[in-house]
Amino acid sequence: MASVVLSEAEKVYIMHGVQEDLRVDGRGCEDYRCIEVETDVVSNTSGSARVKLGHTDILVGVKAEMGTPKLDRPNEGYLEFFVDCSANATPEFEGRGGEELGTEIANTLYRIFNNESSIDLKLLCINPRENCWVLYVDVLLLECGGNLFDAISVAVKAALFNTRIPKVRVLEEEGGREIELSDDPFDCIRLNVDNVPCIVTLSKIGYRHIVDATLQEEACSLASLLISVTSRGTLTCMKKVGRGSLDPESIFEMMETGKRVGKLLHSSLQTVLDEEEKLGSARKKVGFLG
Amino acid sequence: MRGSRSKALHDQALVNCQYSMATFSTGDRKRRPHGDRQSSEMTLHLKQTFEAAILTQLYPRSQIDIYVQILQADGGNYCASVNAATLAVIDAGIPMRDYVCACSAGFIEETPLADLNYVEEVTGGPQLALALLPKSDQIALLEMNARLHEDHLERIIEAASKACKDVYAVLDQVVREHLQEVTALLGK
Amino acid sequence: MAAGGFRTVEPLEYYRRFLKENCRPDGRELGEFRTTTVNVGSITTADGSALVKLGNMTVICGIKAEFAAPPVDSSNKGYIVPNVDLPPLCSSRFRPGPPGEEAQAASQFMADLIENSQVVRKEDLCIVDGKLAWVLYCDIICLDYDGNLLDACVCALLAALKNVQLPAVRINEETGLAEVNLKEKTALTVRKEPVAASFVLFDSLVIVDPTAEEEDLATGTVTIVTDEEGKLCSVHKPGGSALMGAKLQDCIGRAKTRHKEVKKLLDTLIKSVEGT
Amino acid sequence: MPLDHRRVPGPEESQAPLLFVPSGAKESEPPPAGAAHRDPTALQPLFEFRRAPFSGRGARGRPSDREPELSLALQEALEPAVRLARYPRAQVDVSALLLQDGGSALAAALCAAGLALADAGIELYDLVVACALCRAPSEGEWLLQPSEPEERAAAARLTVALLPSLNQVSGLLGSGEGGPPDSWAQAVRLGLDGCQRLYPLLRQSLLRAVKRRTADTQEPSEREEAVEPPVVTA
Repeated sequence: MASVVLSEAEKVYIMHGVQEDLRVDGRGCEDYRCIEVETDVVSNTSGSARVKLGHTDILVGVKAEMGTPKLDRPNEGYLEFFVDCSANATPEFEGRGGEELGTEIANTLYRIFNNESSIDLKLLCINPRENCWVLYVDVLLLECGGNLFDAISVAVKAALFNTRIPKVRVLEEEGGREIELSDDPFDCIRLNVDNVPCIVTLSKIGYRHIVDATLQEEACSLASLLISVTSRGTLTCMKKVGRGSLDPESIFEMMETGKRVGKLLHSSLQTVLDEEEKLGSARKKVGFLG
Repeated sequence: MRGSRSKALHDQALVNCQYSMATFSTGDRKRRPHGDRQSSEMTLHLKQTFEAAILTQLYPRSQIDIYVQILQADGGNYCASVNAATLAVIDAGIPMRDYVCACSAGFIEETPLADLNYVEEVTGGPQLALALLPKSDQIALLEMNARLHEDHLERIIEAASKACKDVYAVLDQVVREHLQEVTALLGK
Repeated sequence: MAAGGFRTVEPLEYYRRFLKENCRPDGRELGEFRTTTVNVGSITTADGSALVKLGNMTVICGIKAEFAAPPVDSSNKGYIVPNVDLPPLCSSRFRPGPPGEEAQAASQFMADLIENSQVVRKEDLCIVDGKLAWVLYCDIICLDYDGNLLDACVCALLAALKNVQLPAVRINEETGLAEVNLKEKTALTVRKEPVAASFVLFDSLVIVDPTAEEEDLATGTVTIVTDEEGKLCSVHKPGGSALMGAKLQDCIGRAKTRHKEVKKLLDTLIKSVEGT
Repeated sequence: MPLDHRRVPGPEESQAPLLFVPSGAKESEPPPAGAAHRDPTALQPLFEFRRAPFSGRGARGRPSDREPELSLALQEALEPAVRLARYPRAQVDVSALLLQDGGSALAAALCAAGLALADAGIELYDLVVACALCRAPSEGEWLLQPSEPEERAAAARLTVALLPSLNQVSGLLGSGEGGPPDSWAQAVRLGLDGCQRLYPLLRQSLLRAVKRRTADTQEPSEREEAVEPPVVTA
């Protein structure tokens, strides 16, 4: 992770603040920083979204391409995750520097999506065993401001919500199967993202745990619990991250807070996405010049 | 100065570039953001362009990192990168001989066209990328890769440099406005 | 202990003292192999497996059989793909990451050996000419490195090949796809039995089955592979100090007797496996 | 994947025969546990957990499969236990090799790595004990130490690593449809008490190893080779 070096005194200062449920930027232990979400920011993608969470800046592009289904799952499409840590975030990520963090995040994304309920993969199948839709979800990390996993999962959910896959008809002909793309560009299928989970990272500082830690807070937390929560409150992944260890009681507390905060995050995200959807083409595109 | 000390130059700054394209930036998905031949070539061009423009001798034994990240590509990638990098270097307060403005130009049906988009680039035909120091009218980098009759070249360069000067006007105006805003803020 | 100190300070001199009495630090003579232990079929997720311990040198070979289209130029042949892997686990001299020089050299040696010795004929691996053939992925992993890698690898590969059980395959007419019957398994026909014997050159002496220390001290190595008819499958001498022709003949003689020892070991082993 | 020049190349594409077994004719096979080994010490803390290509039941594991995730899980669970501060200029190099996946591979690797660290004489705050759980599909029960077929059919999987005497969870990795937090909490409790039950077993094996080693150093007799069936010694 892009990390910042703190002196002992600063760490103690942050720790005491957290004990009194008051953080350096005035937030409580369970409050998120302001999240800005905007979809359809990149043109030649099937769906895209940009999320700014404090200083963390994430851009996700989803491209739907035709592929052949995996052998062990012949009648399902699949998702491919790729995380690219741009050198703009920190010089550390130049060349192959960002690869290690990139694979770690990509593996976590694979882990939170490897269950039946999050995305209906059968919808992506065109004809079994031969061709299906492959969704390449590419995450671009533009700036690191702490709490990358939450921002990335929100951006992925927004991008999947924004994804439009062109409708395809399979024509049975004597020569074999022809795949005919519908000519109306707006005639496309949308993905149902209700069960797509979002990651909530709870970092343990002193005896309490906080949500949405900034870089400084991450530097003085030895262990954090990463859980992915769906809008219905079920957990699809749980992972302890960091060099320290956690006592069992605090893990159970963290799971409860994570669920509460996660459901709140989902509802507010869904309202924002629906609002933006209602504006349709009239909305003023902010993009990167905002 | 990061990384190995050996690269450090005793009398001038080392310009270190990285050009990478987002995997979703082009029509069909790129497998690797950087590290392929095209990106390394672009990185080299950027490095050469800015070594010509930045007053590197003012910062011996130091390193200037210029990272270009393409989010959406629609032709003229190199030129857009140069213009963006110029603004970034100015914003960073690094002294430069002159702005570096870049523009691409093509030659279709006997008429020179400035600033080709992706469709025009893909149709083939001669293409020229020009990086210009507008005030002193010096050419920082010129790259032309096609068969072209010699006297057409003059007209295409003319079109490209005129376009560069227009870009220069826009960049200059933006920089001045930004400066006024910032000084106004600081002034209060 | 004084000997310990002497051994680390002057390994060469320490070693020469032993050679004078015609024996070695671990009590073996110059022509004696370390105790060889072979354990077959220990990995049930592989189609054939064998673990070989040559003194402390431990090597495990696992074989996985898969389907593939036969090569275009020889449509009635399958594939055998040997790969030797030296992980940092077996000795701190190997670094993690892609295979190093020694691992690649050993893999290439095994590939050439399979080709020259025809231990398994590729035609036996063909299921349907031009359409479907077996690929035998032979992955040899060294678990504990203590010199003489090639002998252990060849023995492990041979034992594993003898242990391979391939499921019966039938081509379903309508779908044209293969159908596998896991209940009915047939053994692989192993035509030849190559056994390797490695020697190291030390001043003017030729020593058999070197440990890692002896390998580091030696100035050259020779590996001779013979099959059951006593024919030579391969003679491998990668540079190092020169070797007299006569000495090479002794090595070949010793390799043949080594072959008998290992053959007896493998036969009793296969009988005991079939017995259970 | 760039062309791999360092390994002997096989055909570009090959499929495991198991994919072509007509459905319904599935077989079950006994699941002996995986294995991992001691670690040489080197410079920079390096945790590596690799699967042997023949360890999996189905297709042969390509070397570039999702290896880093397993190594990272190993590192996350072991780092809290090792007193790295005691060895400022040294490197602890823990590498585990999975020979056969009989289910609960990560848990087995963590236990083995914990024992290996102790056996290597590296100072630990506590021994690491790990336990795997998986949940039967459609809201089923949580099963402790699942075998490979159970793990494959499971809807959710969880691995818990515990420092038993400090009662601290040093590693936690779970995914799949585990349901609401309290079902995961119940799974974690089940896993923790499984670890507590496993702990005395690991201690005994350590004691036995130390006794054996002290026995060796007193009278350095030739240690006879442990012979298991069907093995013949020449």
